[in-house]
Parts: sequence; structure tokens; C-alpha cells
Amino acid sequence: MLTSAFYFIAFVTIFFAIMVVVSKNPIHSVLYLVLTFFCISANYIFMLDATFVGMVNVIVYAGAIMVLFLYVLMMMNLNAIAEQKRSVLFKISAAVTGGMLLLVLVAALKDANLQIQGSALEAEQRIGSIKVLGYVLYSKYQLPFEVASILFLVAMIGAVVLGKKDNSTKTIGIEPVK
Amino acid sequence: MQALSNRKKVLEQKKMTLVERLYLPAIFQGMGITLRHFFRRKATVHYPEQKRSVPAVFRGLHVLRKDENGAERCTACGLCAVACPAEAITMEGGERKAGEEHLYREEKYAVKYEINMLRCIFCGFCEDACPKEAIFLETTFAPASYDRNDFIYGKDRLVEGFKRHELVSPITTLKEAQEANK
Amino acid sequence: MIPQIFQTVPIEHFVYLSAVLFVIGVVGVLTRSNAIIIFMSVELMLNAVNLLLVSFSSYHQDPAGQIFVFFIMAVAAAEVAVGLAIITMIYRNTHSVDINDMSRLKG
Amino acid sequence: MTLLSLLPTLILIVALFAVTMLVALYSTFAERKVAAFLQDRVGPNRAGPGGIFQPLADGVKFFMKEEVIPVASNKFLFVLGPCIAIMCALMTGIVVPWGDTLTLFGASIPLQIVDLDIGILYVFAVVSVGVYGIMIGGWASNNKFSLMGAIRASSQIISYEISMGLSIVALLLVTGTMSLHEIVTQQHGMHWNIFYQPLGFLLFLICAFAETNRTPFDLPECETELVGGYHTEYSSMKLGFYLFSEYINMFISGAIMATLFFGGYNFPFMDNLLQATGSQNLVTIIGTAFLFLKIFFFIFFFMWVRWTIPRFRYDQLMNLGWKGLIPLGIFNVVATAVGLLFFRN
Amino acid sequence: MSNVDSALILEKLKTQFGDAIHSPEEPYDLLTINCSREKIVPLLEFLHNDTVLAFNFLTDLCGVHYPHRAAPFEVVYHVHSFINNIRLRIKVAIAGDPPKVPTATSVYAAANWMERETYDFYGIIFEGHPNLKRILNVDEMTIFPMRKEYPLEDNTRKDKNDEMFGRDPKLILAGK
Amino acid sequence: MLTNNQHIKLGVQELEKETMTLNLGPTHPATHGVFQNIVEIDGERIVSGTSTIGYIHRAFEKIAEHRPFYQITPLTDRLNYCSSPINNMGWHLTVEKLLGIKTPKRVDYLRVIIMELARIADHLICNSILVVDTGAYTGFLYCMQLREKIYEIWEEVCGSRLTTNIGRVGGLERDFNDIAFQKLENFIKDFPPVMKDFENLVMRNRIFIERTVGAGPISAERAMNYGFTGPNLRATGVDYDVRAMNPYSSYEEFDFIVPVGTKGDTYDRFLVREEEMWQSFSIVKQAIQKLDQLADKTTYHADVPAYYLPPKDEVYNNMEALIYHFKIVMGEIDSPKGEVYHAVEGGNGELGFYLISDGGRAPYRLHFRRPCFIYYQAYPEMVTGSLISDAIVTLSSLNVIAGELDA
Amino acid sequence: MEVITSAEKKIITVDPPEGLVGTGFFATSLDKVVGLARKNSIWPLPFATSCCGIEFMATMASHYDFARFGAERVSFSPRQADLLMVMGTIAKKMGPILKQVYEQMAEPRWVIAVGACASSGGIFDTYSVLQGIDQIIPVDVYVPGCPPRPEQIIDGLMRIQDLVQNESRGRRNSPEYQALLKSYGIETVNS
Repeated sequence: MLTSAFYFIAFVTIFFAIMVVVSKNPIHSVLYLVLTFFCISANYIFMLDATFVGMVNVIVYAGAIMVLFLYVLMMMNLNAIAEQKRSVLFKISAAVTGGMLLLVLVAALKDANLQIQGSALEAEQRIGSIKVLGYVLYSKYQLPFEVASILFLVAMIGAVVLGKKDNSTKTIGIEPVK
Repeated sequence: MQALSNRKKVLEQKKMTLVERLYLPAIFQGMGITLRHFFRRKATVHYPEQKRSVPAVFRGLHVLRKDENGAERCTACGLCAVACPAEAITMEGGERKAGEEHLYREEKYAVKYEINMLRCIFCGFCEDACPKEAIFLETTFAPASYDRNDFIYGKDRLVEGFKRHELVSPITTLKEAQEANK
Repeated sequence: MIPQIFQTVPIEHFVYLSAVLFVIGVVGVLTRSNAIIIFMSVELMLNAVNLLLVSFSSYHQDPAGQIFVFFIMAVAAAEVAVGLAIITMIYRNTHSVDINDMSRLKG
Repeated sequence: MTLLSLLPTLILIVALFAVTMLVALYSTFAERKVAAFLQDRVGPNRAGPGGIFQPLADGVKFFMKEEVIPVASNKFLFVLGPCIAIMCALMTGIVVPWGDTLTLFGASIPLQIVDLDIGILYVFAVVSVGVYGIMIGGWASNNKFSLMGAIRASSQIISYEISMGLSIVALLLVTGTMSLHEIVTQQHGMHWNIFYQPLGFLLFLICAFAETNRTPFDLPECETELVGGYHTEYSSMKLGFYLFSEYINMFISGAIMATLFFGGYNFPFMDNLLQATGSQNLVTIIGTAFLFLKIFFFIFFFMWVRWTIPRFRYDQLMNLGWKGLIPLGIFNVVATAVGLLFFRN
Repeated sequence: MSNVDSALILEKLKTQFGDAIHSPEEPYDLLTINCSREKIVPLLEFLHNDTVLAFNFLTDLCGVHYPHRAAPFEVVYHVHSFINNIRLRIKVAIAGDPPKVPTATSVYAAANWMERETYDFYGIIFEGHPNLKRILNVDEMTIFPMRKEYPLEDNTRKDKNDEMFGRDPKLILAGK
Repeated sequence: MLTNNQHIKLGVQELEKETMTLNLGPTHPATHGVFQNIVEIDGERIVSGTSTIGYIHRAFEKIAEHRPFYQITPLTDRLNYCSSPINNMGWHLTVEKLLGIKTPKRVDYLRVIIMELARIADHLICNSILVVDTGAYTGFLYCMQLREKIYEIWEEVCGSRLTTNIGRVGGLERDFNDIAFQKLENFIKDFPPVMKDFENLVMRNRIFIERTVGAGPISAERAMNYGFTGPNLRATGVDYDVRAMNPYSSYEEFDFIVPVGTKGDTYDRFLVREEEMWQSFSIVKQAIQKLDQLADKTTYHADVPAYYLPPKDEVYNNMEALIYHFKIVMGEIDSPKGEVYHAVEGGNGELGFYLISDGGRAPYRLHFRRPCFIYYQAYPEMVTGSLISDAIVTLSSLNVIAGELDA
Repeated sequence: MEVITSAEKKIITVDPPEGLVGTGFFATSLDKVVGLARKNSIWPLPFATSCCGIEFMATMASHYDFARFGAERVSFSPRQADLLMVMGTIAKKMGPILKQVYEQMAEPRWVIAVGACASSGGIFDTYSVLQGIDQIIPVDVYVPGCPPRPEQIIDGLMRIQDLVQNESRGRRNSPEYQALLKSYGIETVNS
């Protein structure tokens, strides 16, 4: 049962992901992407026993990042603006590129050593649980954690500075037409 | 600008104090006030079961009054129609025939007397205008209805004695007014 | 407790799934010209990587993979905040989010 | 896992669904009555004795009303919006421990549908997804007022989620667990978290107001500015879903607040009662009743506040969120951490 | 509070504008002067800017229609000096079809809508007005309803008998 | 390099137009009446606005040219329907000025009571609606209860709640009876606690203060230039009040202050109206005192038989009275030719009546100086640059009454 | 077949089409239940333009408390309203807007004309005022008065309630109703 569930979810994920790329309306794209994220979270939670990551995925991606996207799109009222059409040739070449990349990826990862370690199979503790993750995060990966938080802070400040509406910067990029 | 009279008084916008800046005290004060009202006696009058009292001078529905002998007072002089700002009154005069003295007080009477209650603004000028004290605004009301033709009130519904749509009890006494706020 | 899925679904399948998602993201970046959709395709690629990391982490019973997912999420969130701010800014100036229009920022 | 062992859970789910709906239904009635009483009125009293069938009347009317879907709208999303809203509102309840264990026919049944070890995160995730209902509905209506309502809703909920998260972080420092069941168990015997986290509770309360779109944070639908906000174009039961989800959200946030800060189903002299009667079932039932009492108080509180104070302006709301609550939240986290460092041992 | 009175105002205006100001009256204690069409804006400017008179406030502006006069329209300005607490009524008689008068919006912002209203009612064109179009009535209206020749009613009312009110319905329809 | 990209429109205007057009009204809930404001918004900020009015244009001035003098009173009722009695009195004072009627002191005081109650009623509506528009509904209902008390008093005097048609040329239709005075006393007792409740609810609440301070400000110079009067002008700091400057109806005998604000924003308008209500309340109390002190306890109209309807029983018995009765009702009273302007301090400011009489049955021309109509044109200027929420509270605080606006 | 007295409009509530609803117990009691429910949950859209609007405020307020009838949720969005309360003068300039609001309302919808102006034009028999809103939209109940006392407004609401309670569910689809709307030039959404 679980196996077929996996294939079902995988199929749905790929379908939604494709819809993200092919949707005309950016808002639809956002909504499809949200669904994709839900599917990926479902994978985490139900297939991979990584509940914490799954929840955080929902909160961060679906709950915050995509709301932000939606917010920006709604504020700009972008659905009214038609996107420029790319030529068919361009699209085909992009698809071919993508396909080749896929080949390379699959070829590269196919032969990776994917044996499940015997010791891991007997592990008592669920490695997806908060306790384990918390312990690892705050011991082994403490420095990266701190760096990440500084990155966050910088990004926040940057976003505020960028987003701030300043009348003096209003004409940046407009003059060049001559 | 200089003061134009000696009555000027400036209301300063007071700066918010620290306590006021905290939002919560004012909110709790407000909530206290509303909570006090929560337990207060309700002001609601349960219309239509209960009816509010209105003063006797209230300008409600018109009535064509009769005199003490039961004869109609109206003499179809048309003053009320002239005085009507909404031009809602229409009448037709007729000569009283012999033997109708108990019905009509004067020699002329209104054969047809119609008020369009949808037009009427209940200003009371018709009552003021009537030299015979025939038309009078009562404390009852013209009821709501489904059909606009229903609002042309003829003599059948205007002459005294017709069953009125009692919306409110008619008269307030001084005593009631005194007790109103206890 | 070990996920039951290990017995039936080989890890290769997760690999293929995330590879496909990644490629879809790449194709999205290449074909679309709306900056926001490109952005979203990038998010999709990041998520493909996340999926791969989590599946490896689960199959290998090594929490490090999941820790990396958190770092990726953190970076993604930061990137989105700054990126969207930039897009908003550009939109405000050019009334467009088309990447072709953005080229004229050069001159 | 046999079907029989699932039966209690299924019954519990159905019961939870029914109770939530009922409470939400009667919250609408209570709202009108409370508002009326605060305003020296009597409120609806004509539908049935004392007006108790008022919500049913509203419900039936909603169902029988014509469905209007604006021509210019996106039909699928237009329908999807309210569905998401009410679904997310209903989903939260499953992690809340509604009571202690009941022992029936020899089997002990915990009155909690699932006890996730990351229960709080689950609540958080569902709440953060709930905003899609409003955003999608508002956008799909293709109406400027709706769109503005949707935009306001999204920015408001994102902003207040942060301080809500911070207040929970501080709480988690105290409890050391994310399982709602454990949090409740820890508070047994009047060790209610409100005593350790008063500031955290205040923050959580304010954020709960914001997340449920209640006055003073009802900007997404504030009728004097945006007519109906995001639900301007909605009629019939789709509107009903939106209104309903607001009340369900109120109920659930009341439950979460009671669980996190007010001891959940714990009540004073619980142990004494257990000793005196020896019946765990009785204590459980009384506990559940107490939990509901607490929830009802919060619902009343929500209404009381709504009918008392004015609402914020959009920028003031953002100011309060970012410059007021988030720093306070961070301060609370730090203070809690320091406090734990010094006093725990 | 000050010694500005009608005589002083009149004297000042006479020296400034001479014959453009004529036939002053004082009905019910309100100084009323007539002004020629050309001088009205300078007059208002003078009244507004003069530091002694300081007529800083345009109380009212309206039109009147006298169909039997040579100049059938009149625009009446009421200005008020807050400091001296004195009012002044200025009348401008205008002839011509369409009647035209310069706008006072440059002196008093308040004149904007009042002039639009006057235009709406009487069809008086205020030259130089920033946005002279109908304000109260629908844009499609072709008549200027306050002119005396137009009836009050639009005669769609069916529920009355005009004879009751001393009017002959036929005459009314004929626009008399 | 850029010329190839035809779709890029780089006209500055095109780039600037990132605004959205929002249509507030004519049925928007915040307009509380009917007028339309079309605002261009950028996000939540208003870039520009235009107002369209005339949605309930009823042609008052045209009707007035067709109605005898006394029938114009019901029209004035419907002008500013929040404070009809002031309009009634204003009209009667104008006609009295034309006819040269001097009213007795008792009439003046009774009129003052009625007018000040009307001012309280008007400001109650305005301020409580302002509070409703900031989101607090409850205070509004407390105020409405107080207003109901005022209605009761009027009802006792004239027989109607809202469109009072109160007063007659030369006086009042009827005297205040004992019940009216009793109700007045009850009102005096009720007023302070209700107002205190209302003020405590919002006045020092930070949310309310922040919503209103700085919303829709206007400077004194601009306000005067725009023809502001009444509380809205006083909020800017100009103490212009017709009652103080050109007293009518014996206002000069009353002790009251003219409150003024400092910044001319919504909060100032709110404060000024609150203070004015207290002042009106004190005037009412003074008027009652003065009535008590007067020796005359029965006069309620001037002795002008040619203009004031005789009592009904005299109409029967007295030929002269009958003639007057017919003349008055037919509208054939002798009125002089002339022009008169009279202003009273209405709920919204200087309410003026410019009456041209040609000696006929009806006014030759009657122009209403409607304060709302004149100051409302400043609204787009006041809200430009502010947020939508500000625009809405500004609108409520201006107290634009559609009946008065459109006439 | 029941005729609701309306000589001008001839609104006739017909029996529902055969087959759709039988005369069985279920259909009639469903009608009854729906009628009762709708009756007690009339959400008004106050189209208040002038004086009557102020009296409507008084009706909403504590002394009269419109809420008792389940009608306190004033919805300014026409989609959500059941009852259009037209209160005050409707000028010719306003007419099209009123009609538009009516058209935007979802069925079943009712209209009540409160006060002299809305019902007939009142004293304003002038070039700019519509002489009664029934020239542009169908009106179910008229309330006289200028303005009507709150009691009268409540009375009008109770008339509406009677109408609502006794309306059969088929009425809005009946050809008579469609014809009525057509006579006003109003497009029907459902048919």
C-alpha cells in the first residue's frame, strides 16, 4: 500500500511541478507550487519519517514563502500583464537541455552507493525527531547555524532597505530613453 | 488667527502618556464600560408586543372627525389641500341634501376625500389649516402594505370610527415621563 | 523505528523523483520570462534538492541530511525576501517583471 | 491495526467535527447576543424561544440562497477559497487534547485524536495555510475591495505569525516539549503556564486576534472601508463558510490558548476529586467540561473586545506587529531563557 | 471691534473702482453694491487682500434669474470679513446668451462648487473656471432648471389633481 | 539599443500609473449618504481623488419658489436632517427678519433650547458615526439612546421625531408642556453619564487617537479659503461661530465658549464637537434657568395676528381671525419686497438663507447656504496623500449630510 | 394558488411545477421550514440616502433593536443581502445605481420602500427626483411616513417576513416572476 502511495504522490508531485512551469497565469503557478510543496511534505512525513522537516517545510514554504509570492503578485496585479512569448525553437531547445540534464543527473546518481547501512536499520531513535535533530544542530552544526542566522538578519535588512519606497529613487532606470 | 470673540478656548491635543501608549489600560477601561452595560437593564422596547408611548400631539394618521352629534365636520373648503406641501389631498365637494343633517354638519360636505399616504409627509399643516377642526392627526399610523394603491385613503378609512392600526399607545402622562428614567 | 518504505521502495526512486523535479525547475527557468515564475522555479529546484537530502538522510539514518535541509530553507527564505524586494523595486520602476525588460537596467 | 481499534478514533473525529460545528454555529448566535447585551439591546429573540434557532435559520437561509459567481471571476478558485478556509479551520482540532483518558468497556481511550510530538508545529502549519483561503477567495472575486482585503489579510497573518511563533518559542523553553498532550500533563496541579509566561500569553492572545481576523485586527473585512473585504462577492453558503471558519478559528484558538497557558482540561482540586470518587471517567468528563468553560470564556472575550474597541489602521497594525510585538517576543524569549538558566536548578 | 463700517467700505471701494461700483443700498443692515462684470474679480481680490477690510471669507455665491430685465441674470456674492465682522453683498448683473462672468476661484477656493452649482442651475458660464460642468444634475440634462421658464415638476406624477391646488394642468404643461 | 523593444513603454506617465482606481460610493458604507469619491490609490495611499455629488438632488430651491413661506419649513427639515430644528428656526428667523417681527424673550429661550438640543443631536450622530467608522460600534448605540431622549422632547413639543417642522413664523407652534419640561430634566440628568461613557470608550484610547490624529488635516487659511464654517473650521483654530459673532435669538445672553482645535485634523474635529456638546448642554441648562426667572410663563409666539395662525376657537367666532386664518393658509400674507440674508449656526456651520421676496406668495428666490456643500469640496485635497482608512474617518468627521450637500 | 395582494405588479405565487416538487408531506414541510428560516434571517442592505436613513439608525439602535428579528447583520455587499431597504429620496441620477444594486443581489431578494420619498417621491415632485422606486425595481412592501417611525419600519419588516414565510420555493423560477423582472428590464441570472 505504501509503495503505491509513494508512486501516486510522486506522480502528483511531478504533475503539479509541470503545471507550475506551464501555467499562463502566475497566480495559478503559485498555487500549483504550493501543491507541489504539499506533496513533497507528504513525502517527508509519510514516506521518509521526517515529520519535523515536513512540518517546517509546510510552514516555511507553503505558509510563508509562497504567501509572500502571492502577496507580491496580488499587489502588482500581475495577472493582467501578458508575458512575452518565447519562440518555439527556444522552448524546444530548453526542453532538450533539460532532458539532457536529467540524463546526466540520473546517470551520475544511479551508481552512487545507496546501500542502507546495517547499523542504521537497527537504530532505536527516530532520526527525524526533534530531539535528535536539535541535538545535532546545536552541537555539530552550531557554527553554520549562527552563520545562517546572520545571513537571515542581513537579508531582512536588505529586503527592508530595498523595499522602502523612496521618492528620490523613483526615477532610477527611467531616464535612459533618449 | 486672532480671536474673533472673547469666547475662544483652545483645546489642545494632549500628548499620550506612557500608560496611554501601552494600549491596554484604555482598552480595559473601555471593556469595563461595556461590561457594565452588559448587566444593565436593556433599553429595548419589544415592539410589537410592547409599545412605546407617544405624546398626544403626535402627528400620525389623519382622521376626519365628527361632531358631538355624529355628523361629519368637513365642509370641503379645500384649505387642507392648499396647505399640503406634498399635494396629497384630493377632495370633491357636494351639497348636502335634505335629511342628511345628522350626517354632515355643514351644507357642503366632502363626497370624496382622499389622502395619498405614500405622498403625505405628516407635517400637520392640514390640521393647522382646517377651520372646522375636521381633520386631525392622530397617534396611530398608516400601516405598511404590499400595494401602493392601498395607500390612497378614502373616506372609508379616514372618517372617525374606522379601526386604526394601533402601533403605539396614545398618551403619555406626566407621571410616566417622571418615571421614565428611574 | 524505521520507515517501512525502505523495504519496498528503493532509494533510486527518490533520486529519480528529485532529479525530475530539479529538471522541471531548470526548464522553467529557461523557458519563462516572468521573473517571479523564474524565482519559483528556483524554489522548486531547491526543494528537489531538499527531497533528495531528506531521503538520503532517512535511508542512511543520518540526521546531517535533514540539518542541511534547514540551512537550505533558511537560505531560500532569505533569498526570497531579498529577491522579491528587488523584483518589487524593479516593478515599481519599469512597471514590468519581464526579465527581457530588465536588461535595460544596464544603460 | 484493526478497524475496531480505529473505531474510538473515528468516533472521536466525528464527535469533534460535530462539536466544533455546533460551537461555531452557536458562537454566531452568542456573538449577536453578546453584542446586543453590551449595547443595551436584547438581540435576536424571535426564532424559537429566546431566539435559539437563529443560527439554524441563518444556515438554512444560506443553503437556499442563490449561488452567485461573478462572471469575471475565476470560478474554480472562487469556490476553492471558502473550502480551504473552513477545512483549515476544522483541521486544527485533531491535535488538541480535549480531555484525559476515558475508560470504556475495558479500553482506555485518550480524548485526543492524534498526539503528535510536534503538535504545536502542526497547529502552526495549518494556521499558516489557512490564509490561502482568504487570499484565493479575495483574488478570485476579481473585485478591488476583495483584492485589498486579501492583500491585507496575507500581510497581517504573515507578520503576526512571527510574534506568535516567538511567544510559543518562549513557552517551549519552559515546557521542553511540542506535544500538546505533554504540555497539558505538565500543567497538572495548577502549574499553569500563564503563571510562568504572562507576557507570552499576552502576545499569543494578541496574535490570536490577528490570526482570526477579529477586531481590532479585522482589516481584511472591515466593512466601513472595504464593504465586505475578501468576501464582498460571496453569497450563500460560500459566505457561510467564511463566516463559519472565523468562528471555528475562534473556538480553536480558545482551545489552544486554554491548552497552552491555562492547563487545558486540568482544573483545581482535580486530584482530590479523583481520590474522593475514585472514578477517572468522572474526572475526565469534568476536566473536559472545564476545558470548554475556558474556551467559552475566551470566545466571550473575543466578542467582548470586538464590541468595545476600534480597529487599527493598516500601517499601525504593521507597526504594532513589527515594532511592538516582535521585539517584545524576542525579549520574552531572552528573559525566559535567562530565567530558566538561573532558576531551574 | 473695529471701526470698519459701511461708509468706510463704500468710500474705499469708490476710490479704488470708481464707477464700476454703483447703486449701493443697505437693506436689512447688509451693505449691497452692484458691480460691473469686468471688475468683479479685481474687486473681490481687493476685498480679500486689503488688510483693513480683510474680506477673507466667501460666504455665498448664487445666481438669480430676472427674465424681464435687460440683464436677466444676476450673480450674488456674499463676502464676510471675520475680523471686522461685517458682511457685504455684491451683485453682478449679466446679460448675453450664454451669460458669462469671470470666475472667482482664483480668489476663493470655495467658489469652485458654488459656481458649478450656479452654472448647473442657470447656465451662467464662469470664464476660467477649472472644471465647469454640472454638479447636482445628471450630465445629460439639456435645460438649466432654475430658470424661471422651466417648470418645477417633470409631470410624471399621476396621483394628483392640479385643480385642487389652484392650477390649471394645461397651463403647467405649456410651461407657464 | 532599446528601440527594438516596442512593448516597453517608457513614457514617464505610463510608469507613474501604478495606481488603482477605487470607487468609494455612492453606496459605499462609509459615505453614510450618497456621494461618490473616486480615488486613485497606490497601495493603500491615496494619490488623488474626485468627488461626485448630486445623487439626491431634490431641487429644494426650485420648490421653494413655488411654495408659500410657511410651507418651506418642511423643506428645511429635510436639509440637514440630523438637526432639523436648527434649520427650521433659521428659516423662521429669516422670514421674521424680512417681516420685521420681534420675538418675545420666552420664545427666544425656548428656541435656544430646541436648537441646542438639535446641535447635540447632530454632533452625537457625527461623533458616534466617526467612532463606528474606526470600528467601535458600541459607543454609537450609547449615543443613539441619548439621541432618542432628545427625540422624545421634540416629539412632545411638535409631534414628530426627526423632521420636526417645529416652530412657526413669530414663535412656536405650541408651548412646552409640563411633560416636555420633565423630559428635558430627565435628559439633563442622563446626558453627563452617557457622554462620559462615550468619551471614556474612545477619547484616550491609543488606537482611536492614532487613527484620527493627523487624518485629513487642513490649515486655517485653506479652510477659510474653502469656506469652512462650524466645527470643521473651529477645529483648525478659527473661533468663528455665528452664535458668538452675530447673535440671534438672544444668544448674546448666554454664557458659552467657542472651542477651537489646533491642527484641523479628525481628532480636533472630534474634540471640538465633544466640547460643543458640553457647551450646548450648559446653554440648555442656562435657558431653563432663564425661563424660570422670566415673569412671563405663557407666551410662545409674538403677537402678530397677520402672520401667526389664530387659535381654532377664535376662527369660528371672530371674523378678523377667520380672515387671517384664510390669508395665512392660502399664503397670501403681506410680505415686503426685499432681500435678506440671515445665518444661524447650524450643526455643520453657518447655515444661511438668502431670500429675495417680490412681495408675492412665494419667495422669488431662496438660496440656502449649505455648509456641507461648500466645505465638502475640500475633501479631495484633505485626503490626498493619506491612507484609505484616513479618508474614511475624515469623511465621517466632516459630517457631510447628503440632504444638505445636494439640496 | 395564492395571490399576494399587489394589484400593480400582479405577483402571483404559483404552485411549483409538477414533478419537481410533489404535494407530499416532505415538500410542503420543507417549504415551511425554509420559509421560517428565511423569515428569521433577513439580512438587510440599507440603501439609506437621506432622512429615513437616520431613522433606520434609530431602528438599529437599542430602543427598537432590529436585531430581534435576526436582521442586525447589515451587509453592504449586495451579494449577501436578502432585503434591499430603500430609504430616502432616489434622484434620477441615483436610479441606475439602485437598479444595479438590485441586480447584484442574489435571489431570493426582497425590496422594501421606506418612507414617502422612496415610495412615491413625497414632497419632492421635481424634475430631479424619481417618483417612486417602483418605476425601476419591483417593490414588495411600502412603508409610509416621512420619515416613518421606527415602529413603522419594523412593521414593514414584519410584512416582509409574512411574505417571506409564505413564499413557495418555486416562485423565483416561475414564468410570472421572470415576466415581472423582464418588465423592469432586469436580466435574470437563474432561469
